[in-house]
Amino acid sequence: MVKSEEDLRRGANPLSLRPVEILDVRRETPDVNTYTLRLVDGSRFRFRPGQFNMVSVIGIGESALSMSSDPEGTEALAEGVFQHTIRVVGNVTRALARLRAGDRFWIRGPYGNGWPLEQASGDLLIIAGGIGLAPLRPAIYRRLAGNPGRLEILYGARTPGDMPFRDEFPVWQEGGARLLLTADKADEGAEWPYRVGLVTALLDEVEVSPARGQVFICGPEGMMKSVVGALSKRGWPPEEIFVSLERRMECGQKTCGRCQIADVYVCQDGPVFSYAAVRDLLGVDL
Amino acid sequence: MVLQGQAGENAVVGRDAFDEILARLQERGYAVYGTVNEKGTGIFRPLGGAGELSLRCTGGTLPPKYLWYPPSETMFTYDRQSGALRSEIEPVKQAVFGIRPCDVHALLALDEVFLGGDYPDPYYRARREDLPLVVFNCVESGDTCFCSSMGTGPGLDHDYDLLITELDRPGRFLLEVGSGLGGELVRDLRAEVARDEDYQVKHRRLEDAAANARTTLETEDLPRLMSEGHGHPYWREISDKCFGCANCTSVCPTCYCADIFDETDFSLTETRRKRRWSWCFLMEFGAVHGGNFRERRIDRLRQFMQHKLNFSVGQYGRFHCVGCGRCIVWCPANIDIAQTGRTIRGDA
Amino acid sequence: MCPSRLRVDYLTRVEGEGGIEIDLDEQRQPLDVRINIFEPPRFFEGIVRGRRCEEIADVIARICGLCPVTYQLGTLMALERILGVQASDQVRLLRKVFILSQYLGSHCLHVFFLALPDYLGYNNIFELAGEHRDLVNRGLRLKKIGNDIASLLGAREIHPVTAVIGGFTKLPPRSLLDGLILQLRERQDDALAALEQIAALRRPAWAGGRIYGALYHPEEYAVDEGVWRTSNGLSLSADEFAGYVEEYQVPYSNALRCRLASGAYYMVGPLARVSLNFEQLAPETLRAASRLNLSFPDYNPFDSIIARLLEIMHALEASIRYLQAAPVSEESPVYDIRAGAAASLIEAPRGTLYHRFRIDDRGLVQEARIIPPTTQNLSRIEQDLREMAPQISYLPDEELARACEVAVRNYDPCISCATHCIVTRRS
Amino acid sequence: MTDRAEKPRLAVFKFTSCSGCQLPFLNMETEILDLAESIEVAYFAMAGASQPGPYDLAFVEGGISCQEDARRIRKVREESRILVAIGNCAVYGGPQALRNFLPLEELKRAVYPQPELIHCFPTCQGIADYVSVDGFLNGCPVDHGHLQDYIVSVMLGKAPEVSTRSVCLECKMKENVCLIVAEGVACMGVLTGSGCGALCPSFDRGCYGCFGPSADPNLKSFANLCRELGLTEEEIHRKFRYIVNNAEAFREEAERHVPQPVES
Ligand SMILES: Cc1cc2nc3c(=O)[nH]c(=O)nc-3n(C[C@H](O)[C@H](O)[C@H](O)COP(=O)(O)OP(=O)(O)OC[C@H]3O[C@@H](n4cnc5c(N)ncnc54)[C@H](O)[C@@H]3O)c2cc1C
Ligand code: SF4
Ligand code: SF4
Ligand code: SF4
Repeated sequence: MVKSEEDLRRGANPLSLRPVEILDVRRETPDVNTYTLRLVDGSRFRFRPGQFNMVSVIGIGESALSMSSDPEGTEALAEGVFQHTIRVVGNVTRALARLRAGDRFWIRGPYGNGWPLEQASGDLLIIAGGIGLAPLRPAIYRRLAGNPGRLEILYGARTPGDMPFRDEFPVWQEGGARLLLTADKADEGAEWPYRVGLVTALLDEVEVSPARGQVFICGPEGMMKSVVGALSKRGWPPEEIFVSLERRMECGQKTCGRCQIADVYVCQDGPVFSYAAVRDLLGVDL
Repeated sequence: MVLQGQAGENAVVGRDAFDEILARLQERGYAVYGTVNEKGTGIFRPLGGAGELSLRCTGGTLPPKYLWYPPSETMFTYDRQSGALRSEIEPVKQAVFGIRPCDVHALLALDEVFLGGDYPDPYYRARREDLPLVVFNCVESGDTCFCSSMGTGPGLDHDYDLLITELDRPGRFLLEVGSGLGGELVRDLRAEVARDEDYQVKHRRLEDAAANARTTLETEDLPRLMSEGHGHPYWREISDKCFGCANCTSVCPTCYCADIFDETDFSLTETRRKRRWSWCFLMEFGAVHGGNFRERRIDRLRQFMQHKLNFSVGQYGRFHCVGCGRCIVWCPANIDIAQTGRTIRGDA
Repeated sequence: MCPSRLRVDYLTRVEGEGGIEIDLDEQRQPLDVRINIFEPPRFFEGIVRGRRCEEIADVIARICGLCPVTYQLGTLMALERILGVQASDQVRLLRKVFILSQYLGSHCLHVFFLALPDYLGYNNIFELAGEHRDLVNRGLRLKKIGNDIASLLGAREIHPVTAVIGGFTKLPPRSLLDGLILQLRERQDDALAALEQIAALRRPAWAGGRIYGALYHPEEYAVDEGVWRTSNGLSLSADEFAGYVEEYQVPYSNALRCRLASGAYYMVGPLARVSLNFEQLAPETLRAASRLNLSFPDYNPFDSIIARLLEIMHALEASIRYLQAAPVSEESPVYDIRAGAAASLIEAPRGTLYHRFRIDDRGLVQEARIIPPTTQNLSRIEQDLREMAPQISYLPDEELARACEVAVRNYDPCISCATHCIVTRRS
Repeated sequence: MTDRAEKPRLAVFKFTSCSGCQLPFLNMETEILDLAESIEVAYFAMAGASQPGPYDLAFVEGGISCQEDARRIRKVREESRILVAIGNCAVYGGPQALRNFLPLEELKRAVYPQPELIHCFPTCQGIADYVSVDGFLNGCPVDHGHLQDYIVSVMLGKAPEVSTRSVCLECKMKENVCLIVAEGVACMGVLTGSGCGALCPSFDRGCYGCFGPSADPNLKSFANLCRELGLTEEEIHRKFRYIVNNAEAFREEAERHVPQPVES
């Protein structure tokens, strides 16, 4: 019973869960794991880059988690198989961290709008902080697969050891992406050929110009605010800056009210917003 | 005359007709709720007979919302041994006898929230789909009612199965049939033909009720003025009084926010995923990893009122305040949303 | 053998924390027996001073989580006497039911959780429940109805909130009381069966002379009205009580204790009550007792468990009668504050509970005195151990300790209740 | 969790208290026996269990009011992986903490014929004043539903959540008519954390705050309300200095109003 995305969206019970099986758990960093997953019913899980699932460990609870894999699959990832990359911060993520290959958990989704890749026909600047790289990875793969425009990735994490997907960085670079990395601090003695400091410091090295590009940003809200501020100063128009916001979510379908910021709902109107749309909101009572 | 039982029909009936309508609803398997006078206020209770109904609107404590959106409900159960999920959504047959226009508008607002988006909510739908409404128009305004300001009352002209307006003489009611089901409920009922005068009385009474409203709020341009008034000193003034108890939101007929959580029994055999009412007024509502989006009471209070008088218009194109006045009645600190609206816009 | 000190550090299965010490000489003859209570003082009589009289019942209830109702009602009854408030008949009846609910809860807890494991040879209820689930379930059902009554009348079973001067903040509707009567009837079989089963168990036969004290009322099995009588002929009103009962401290200092003015120790509680007022137990309870050849007065403290079971049966029966007789119509007592002093006596599950207050003309408490049953029993418990010890001191330490614990448990001592406790500095 | 040795070990300890917060365990009636199947009740003096530590989950009833309490709570802390304070006494010091505001020697003399034999601290405090505490369950007594939720959460491996709702919301869900609004009673439900199910207001009595202050109590506004309702400063003082008197918020608010005269 393969359903189209539309069917799923309009389906009988959008709140009902589907079991997924863990094919593999990969430890990315001390507190981040990537789960390779398959729907137990065998159907293909379709989604767009930047969308998320509500992930359940029943008895513990539910959390909003973005898909981190290329929706079209890659050489390494068979069709129908998808990934979540998850940082352990609380109940659900801790319970997930206890699971192993062969175990199951439950999802509903996909939810949210996703990155406006179709719009980003020119150059693309991707700026990520911490676990914020996970929701951007599907977009990176889609860009690498098709668009001829320039792709620059600015990525910062607490330490080099806190960066997921490190072994894929060369693959991205080979594919044509320009990768600028920075760590808040690097351990002494450790080999770290890149920058030390905040991700905003890398902005001076950016080659993509505001004239013919877009920016996708995902990271802690404080980081996003300062990045957006710096970009604006550099002449990026707010319409071309896209941020993925994080709010607490209970339902994912605009009814629990948790993710409201003024008159937008992060779960459906977002999580990706143009800065133009949320500029006023980010200032006010976040 | 004898009613044919068709939408669009009108007649004048006596209170005895209520008994018949109630009985027919009950025969059709509906649990019928109406306001019963208890402890000096009207509380929605299952009705035995129409005699229990109180005709005076007093707002009551909880709005009838709990019938289509219960304070707590099980979404599914999970058998922890077998790993089986069970979610049985049973259609619910309930009816409201004597719902007021403001509450009908609140229901329509919730319809948009739960059914209007990309993901219609099946739990809500199961209660909403078959929900006969016998509406009482308000011929008197309560002290805190401002439905006429919000455009949600005191009269209703859509979305009813039956509409009842009390006429001048006690015990005479203008009955208007709004749907096929409404028609069935009154078919063959003996009634007086409604004359022009009766309509005049109805309109005059509704106009009087609106004109006599003791609470008002000008809504012209209100969302913009509320946005501009985000930093108005009045917020500080009322949040100094506010207890943060959330009474206001808990009685609001349009509040829809919820928690979703898992509840496991003591023997760890079964987990129930539940949804229960929650409100932006609660401290726990804005809590996230490493902080709270609305730690200050002033932010929580402002979110509540801004949502009703401003944000909801951006979200749904209508005010999620229907002017029922319940939050004003039940606020132990005497905080008044209409007064706040007036103050922020500079009318007070 | 050398002289030794046997110590049960923490008495288990009593409410509160206390211990026993027995000093033995070379011949294992007991030299001294002490009950230590290391529950620190809580100064309730001190902390209610200066408070409005209306406020103190809820504070005093917190002396004991096991029988808070008797503390609340004892307090209120003393205050009502000061203020000249006469509780209505319905309030008087419902209060008796309220008190009896404490017997059900507290006695069931004692019989099934605390004592029965001793009689059937288990360490605790969890082990007991494994093999005697039926009996335990009976007990749990009986306990539950006690809690249900307390919740119905008092909103919750522990520290209920409805009892006030003159009556209740709100009375339950008649329909709920009728429902309660039906439930009480359903439990009567459980009570009878438990009594039969447990009466058939072997209990140590041991009887010494002892004085019993309890409230007595000519027309009913007294719980809150009547005079306080002893088996040696005293008959005292509440106001006279403190004149004949002396509170004292002992040099090795553990808790305040009581003795009669004559210097004699005495026992209060279910065995004392049933022994003194046997004939006034409810009819079916009496019939069951005679069918099982249970006769009273009974001077074997190990029969306390039987007295408790009889009181459980009685509580069900008597509550049904009181509930049937109680009309329920809302009332709101009015009274004026005036200065004065008065005492009250009430039969708590563990025995007689005494309250006395003096208030001033603003209604502020000037003086409070509370004598809980466990305080009254403490010396008598020690005396039991002293009398028993020579006969059982040959037992190996562990068994001796266990036997002593069982003997202490006869009294179901509630150490939290012993408000007048003094910390011993344990070596 | 089939092997007995793997069952989490539960302990219940009593300190200075009335025992009322241990009773909810025993009042769980049949559930307590189910509990014993999935958990080892290792220490619970009142129920006859007295195994030595370590314990996985320890519930502590009672405040700390003497040297012996202080010594014992440190030992309990060392032996327990998760330590939870249950009830007013363990969380705040309890009703007996009323003595914290009175001169100890006077109290001793008021109650004991030989006051010199009494040895205790001048105050009774919540256990967190002495040891680190992993969870707090309010109430006087604690609510058995809260206890159950806590135990279930620990067994499932999730951090237990304690709601920060007010008593008002429980009233609303019961459709009680608000005592402040309708009857002018200075009900403390607006300041008090939920958990009791709005017992007092359901029985026509103003809440007296036995579940302690809610997440963000507006004490000043409540004091103003009391004044509007005609309470004197002394009465307001006593409202905050009552069953839950030693919670910081209530303690400090009491101090803002004239203390009661202590006559002797
Ligand atoms: C659209 C979206 C996509 C996300 N994608 C990812 C992802 O790909 N990988 C990833 O690791 N994380 C992601 N997150 C964050 C993730 O949802 C939270 O970290 C997670 O919900 C915490 O769940 P928990 O049960 O482990 O923590 P909890 O035990 O629920 O919470 C621990 C703390 O976190 C708070 N919290 C709960 N939910 C959130 C939330 N959504 N945001 C912030 N704090 C929260 C709680 O209030 C509490 O203080 C995403 C969030 C959103 C909204
Ligand atoms: S905000 Fe207040 S007046 Fe408006 S609908 Fe809600 S409860 Fe009624
Ligand atoms: S955000 Fe607040 S005001 Fe709006 S629906 Fe939710 S709880 Fe009600
Ligand atoms: S209403 Fe208040 S005082 Fe009464 S039980 Fe609840 S929390 Fe305690």
